[in-house]
Amino acid sequence: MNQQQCKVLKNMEIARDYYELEFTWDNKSEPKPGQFLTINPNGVPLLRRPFAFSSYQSGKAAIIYKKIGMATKGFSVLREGDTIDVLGPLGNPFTLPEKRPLLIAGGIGLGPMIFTANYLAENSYSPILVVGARDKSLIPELNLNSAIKVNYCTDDGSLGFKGNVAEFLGSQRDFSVSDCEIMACGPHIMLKACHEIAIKNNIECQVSLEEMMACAVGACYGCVVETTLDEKYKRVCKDGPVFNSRVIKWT
Amino acid sequence: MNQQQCKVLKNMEIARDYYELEFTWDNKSEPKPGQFLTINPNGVPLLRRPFAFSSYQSGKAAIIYKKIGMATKGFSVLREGDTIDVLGPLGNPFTLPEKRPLLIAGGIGLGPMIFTANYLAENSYSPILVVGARDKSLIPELNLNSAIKVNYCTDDGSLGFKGNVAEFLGSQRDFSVSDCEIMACGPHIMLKACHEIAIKNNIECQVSLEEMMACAVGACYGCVVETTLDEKYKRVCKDGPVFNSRVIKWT
Amino acid sequence: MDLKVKIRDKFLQNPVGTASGTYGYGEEYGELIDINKLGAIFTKAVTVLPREGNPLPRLTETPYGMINSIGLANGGVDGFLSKKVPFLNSVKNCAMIINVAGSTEDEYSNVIKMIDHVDSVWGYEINISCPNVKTGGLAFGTDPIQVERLTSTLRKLTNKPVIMKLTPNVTDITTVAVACEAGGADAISCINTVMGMKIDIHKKQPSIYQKTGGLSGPAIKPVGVAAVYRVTKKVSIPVIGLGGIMNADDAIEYLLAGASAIQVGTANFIDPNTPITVLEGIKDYMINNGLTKISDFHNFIL
Amino acid sequence: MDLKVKIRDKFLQNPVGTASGTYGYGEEYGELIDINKLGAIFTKAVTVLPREGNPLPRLTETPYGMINSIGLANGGVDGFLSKKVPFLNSVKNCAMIINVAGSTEDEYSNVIKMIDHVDSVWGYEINISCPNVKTGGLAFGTDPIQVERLTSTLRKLTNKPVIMKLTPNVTDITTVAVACEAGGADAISCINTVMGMKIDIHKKQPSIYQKTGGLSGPAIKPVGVAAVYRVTKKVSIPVIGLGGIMNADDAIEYLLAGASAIQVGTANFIDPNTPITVLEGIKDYMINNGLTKISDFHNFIL
Ligand SMILES: Cc1cc2nc3c(=O)[nH]c(=O)nc-3n(C[C@H](O)[C@H](O)[C@H](O)COP(=O)(O)OP(=O)(O)OC[C@H]3O[C@@H](n4cnc5c(N)ncnc54)[C@H](O)[C@@H]3O)c2cc1C
Ligand SMILES: Cc1cc2nc3c(=O)[nH]c(=O)nc-3n(C[C@H](O)[C@H](O)[C@H](O)COP(=O)(O)OP(=O)(O)OC[C@H]3O[C@@H](n4cnc5c(N)ncnc54)[C@H](O)[C@@H]3O)c2cc1C
Ligand SMILES: Cc1cc2nc3c(=O)[nH]c(=O)nc-3n(C[C@H](O)[C@H](O)[C@H](O)COP(=O)(O)O)c2cc1C
Ligand SMILES: Cc1cc2nc3c(=O)[nH]c(=O)nc-3n(C[C@H](O)[C@H](O)[C@H](O)COP(=O)(O)O)c2cc1C
Ligand code: FES
Ligand code: FES
Repeated sequence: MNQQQCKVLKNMEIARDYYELEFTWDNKSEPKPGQFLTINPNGVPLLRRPFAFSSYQSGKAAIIYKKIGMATKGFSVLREGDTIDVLGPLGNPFTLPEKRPLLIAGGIGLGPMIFTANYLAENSYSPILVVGARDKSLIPELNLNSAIKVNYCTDDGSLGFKGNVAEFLGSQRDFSVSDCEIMACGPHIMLKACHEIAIKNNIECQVSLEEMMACAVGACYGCVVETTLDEKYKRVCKDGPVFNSRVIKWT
Repeated sequence: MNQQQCKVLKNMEIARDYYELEFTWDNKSEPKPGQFLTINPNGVPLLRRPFAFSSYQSGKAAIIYKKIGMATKGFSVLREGDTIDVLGPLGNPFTLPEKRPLLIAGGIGLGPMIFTANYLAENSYSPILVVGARDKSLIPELNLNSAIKVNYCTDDGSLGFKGNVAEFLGSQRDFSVSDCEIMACGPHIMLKACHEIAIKNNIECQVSLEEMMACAVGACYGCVVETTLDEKYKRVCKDGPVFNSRVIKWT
Repeated sequence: MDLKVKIRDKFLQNPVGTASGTYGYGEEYGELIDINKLGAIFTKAVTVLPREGNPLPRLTETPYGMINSIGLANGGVDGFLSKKVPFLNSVKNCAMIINVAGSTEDEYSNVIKMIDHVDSVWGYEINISCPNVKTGGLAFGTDPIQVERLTSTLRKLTNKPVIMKLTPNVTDITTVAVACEAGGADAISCINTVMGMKIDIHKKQPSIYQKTGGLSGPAIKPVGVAAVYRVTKKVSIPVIGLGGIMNADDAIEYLLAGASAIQVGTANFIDPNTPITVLEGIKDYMINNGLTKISDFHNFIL
Repeated sequence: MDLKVKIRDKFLQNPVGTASGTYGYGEEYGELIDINKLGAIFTKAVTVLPREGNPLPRLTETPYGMINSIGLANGGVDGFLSKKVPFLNSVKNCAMIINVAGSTEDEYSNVIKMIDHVDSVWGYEINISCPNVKTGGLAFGTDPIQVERLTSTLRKLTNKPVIMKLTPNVTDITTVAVACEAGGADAISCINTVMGMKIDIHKKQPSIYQKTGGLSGPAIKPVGVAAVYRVTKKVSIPVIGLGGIMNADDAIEYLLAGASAIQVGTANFIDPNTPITVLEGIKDYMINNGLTKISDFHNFIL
């Protein structure tokens, strides 16, 4: 973890309201799939904003972010050469799976799952990546390792399977969920569905959570999530953001 | 007075840290020399910022502003086609003089005095304009009616008379102060000197004042100045910004 | 959709007002927006005798806020009657609610006695919370016992609505609110400014002459929302929420917190059209969320 | 230039500290800045027994501020002794000041009794102002009589500095400060968070589980500066100013207002380097303005 002033290399709208932001990285520490960073919005609004890494190569890294509120609106007008104040890498990465990785990405969970999928493919896994979205316009063209098997699900059927990722996993497929290990990032309701599928199939499931954060380094205990452990609350920023889904108290 | 969304036509640095901002004007009301407007800095910072008109022609108007703090830094990056939220014209203009107008401009008082000088020249007066600044780099090239007689004063003598405007008026000149009527805008200390010269020469003196403003329309009584009248405090925004210097309690 | 707000036996046509001291009587802003569309104008404070106000500087800016110490500059009751009433008479639909200030109970009483005959005076907002005028150290509005007594005294002087305006600069604002209700107040305005100070580090002096003053603007919105939420749990008279309302979303926060009406203050300085956009935004929200009357806002947060 | 700040019989090496609850014990931030350069770390609150803290959500953002209701999540005295003391022992130069919280006098006393033997504990900051823990309705720190008694009880338990941390949510903060001094406090920290609330208008529910919470950040700076100014006029023990300090200029405002030291809180979240830039900025200002010691800041505003 360190704080650096990164130069923007690229900032491009890759799907409706989804941007890929690429920037210089000093290599003092190497981000791993599932880890995240925070960017200082320079006063508008006040608090730093967390985003998961979507790629890393020596000297540069990237995130995929959705334009949603004040901070991301501000980021969307960044141009090549602008400077951003970045703190990272933060949190714990995904744990390497024992079985075939079944990666589930929903909405803004896309960035970290792309990173994870590529990383696993480069490390001789054969990941399955399931990408869910409301419709086709929200899914960018993905820059993926060819060893990754990609499936799309859209609510309106405009791309791939018609229905959400849970419905997709419940349908006829050319792989068996019970041979896999789930790694997921996306909306809470999707993660909960992933957890339930994992329980039903008796497989492992890692989920990457989101909570409102203040410090993002583990100091303030603001970003906690309720667990099934003795320690009732765990910090998403420091103890997560990746958790074994069985540790989370799902509501 | 009305509120309008004006398009920026030009925003140019015309001297060190001095910018001229030209924008569309809907002509619903015609700004007069000495009147001002406020611009909404859109949250950074909070309060609208007041500036005097430096020119007006049908369909467009301008101000000259100095980059000094948050709001003016924000304005300095405005580009052609951007929109600004403008409220104006506000306050009372200069009163037409009975005698030869002797206009004194210091620092950010330049804009309104250029407007006044041009206006008077177009209306058959023979104004004298004295422009004071620390050094030459702070004085832009002026777009002035040829009927205006211009004198420059700089503290370091890099342009025109070496010394401040009060010293200039006290020196040998080719006009007599006592035949004139002073109209001045600039730093408080300069305005006070103008007032004292007016008293000594027994001539009229109008000064355009500055005070921190909130509403700028006369509603909040935040921008008052102390007077020698029964009404102890007068509002700079509504009762001014132009005052007969004899009405002001100089401190 | 019914936007009306009942206070005592009268109705505001809608819940959007402008806050005392930020809008004069509406004359200046009348050039910019149609004030007859507003629910109410809470006027500048009126005191028995004219007040010239505090020495300058009176204003300064802070992060997302401002500090003022105007010191209740106003023309007194005489000035009000001769210079303001003609304008008041010209306003239709929009309720003209006179903000009353004083430093003794008698001063408050006398203002009401002297202006109550004016028909265009819709009601009174009693400023017991001005941080810039003090008697015996603390502001009037911090002591529930005094507040209850003042409220019941004023209540007896008029048949028009009496609205008590509370200061947030107290240990427990709900005790003061309860005192207002006990004294017979028809409504409560909540909140006045928060005590604040700024220092000019270049001049090494306070930025305003009075050193401390009243903080207003978006910075204090969370303080106002908390106060309205807590007060509405303790009293059953309507509460008028204010403090940092810059747009419709902010106003809706106050309504959801329990307010029956709101006031726009500092935001008028930044965009004089704010009261109108707030009103439109409230209507849109009601339509989109199936709310048909203002009290529907109060069904969500218990 | 002498940056030292004397509290009781000890010295902070410089006036810049980090605020309780925003910096842990400094472990996390130690990766980012050299905490040995700091004057002090005011630690997370320690309570006798472990506390899991409040249900979530615990945080929300407001205009130029944030609201928290962490609820003093901490490992209790045992957790402190076993897990934190080793780290404390590793810190040089920077004073480790333990923030102590409780809901009864005994709870406060017990924390001090149980950890006072630890040499690396420089002193105590007594949190009598946590808006998230209440006894009998109101926060502890609002009643001068209780505060004086608590102060003198704690004062007798240790030879280390005892610093009382005040809440701004009171009618007159100076009365509480005077009570602290009378009780034998060595210094006063001023201010804790301001009570605030935010409502999510899409969900129509409060943004944090506890509904109201503690507002911090730039929005409250004017409240903190006013409190420090007023308190320093009434007590002669050192006052540590905090609330919304984002940069050196803000810190200098507090020093000019009368503070002898300052704490950086919320700003750590936005830029972890803030305490260092604040310290450097204070030094620059002292050089540029010919100040040679911290008390020189107090010569300008009377
Ligand atoms: C560990 C972690 C990793 C993350 N990774 C990513 C990532 O890789 N990519 C990414 O895009 N995001 C990611 N996020 C989320 C991201 O941090 C937020 O989207 C971002 O902070 C939003 O900032 P903002 O100021 O633009 O929006 P804000 O102004 O903070 O608004 C966003 C919030 O307001 C709500 N909101 C706003 N408007 C409305 C409305 N009209 N109706 C209903 N709700 C509304 C949204 O639901 C959301 O909760 C991550 C978060 C965490 C904690
Ligand atoms: C009626 C009227 C007419 C005006 N007309 C013009 C005009 O035509 N052109 C023009 O340029 N301005 C004009 N002004 C002034 C203009 O309004 C201000 O310059 C502007 O509001 C500054 O806004 P800001 O946010 O950029 O600066 P702010 O952040 O508000 O800072 C400006 C203030 O802070 C002080 N300050 C900031 N940094 C320092 C420092 N390092 N040391 C000492 N002091 C410091 C300045 O002295 C100044 O008072 C006018 C003002 C009024 C009231
Ligand atoms: C310049 C100014 C003058 C004010 N004068 C008065 C006043 O005379 N009487 C009063 O009750 N409140 C007065 N207030 C307080 C406001 O009415 C309001 O309570 C406060 O500003 C909070 O609302 P806001 O944040 O929307 O401005 C004044 C506020 C400002 C900014
Ligand atoms: C997340 C968070 C947790 C806090 N926890 C504590 C605490 O445990 N004890 C305490 O005395 N103050 C606590 N505070 C208050 C701060 O120490 C400080 O008084 C307040 O935030 C104002 O300073 P700031 O605006 O610089 O943050 C906390 C503040 C925040 C933001
Ligand atoms: S955000 Fe501070 S502990 Fe996670
Ligand atoms: S700024 Fe409000 S009266 Fe002048």
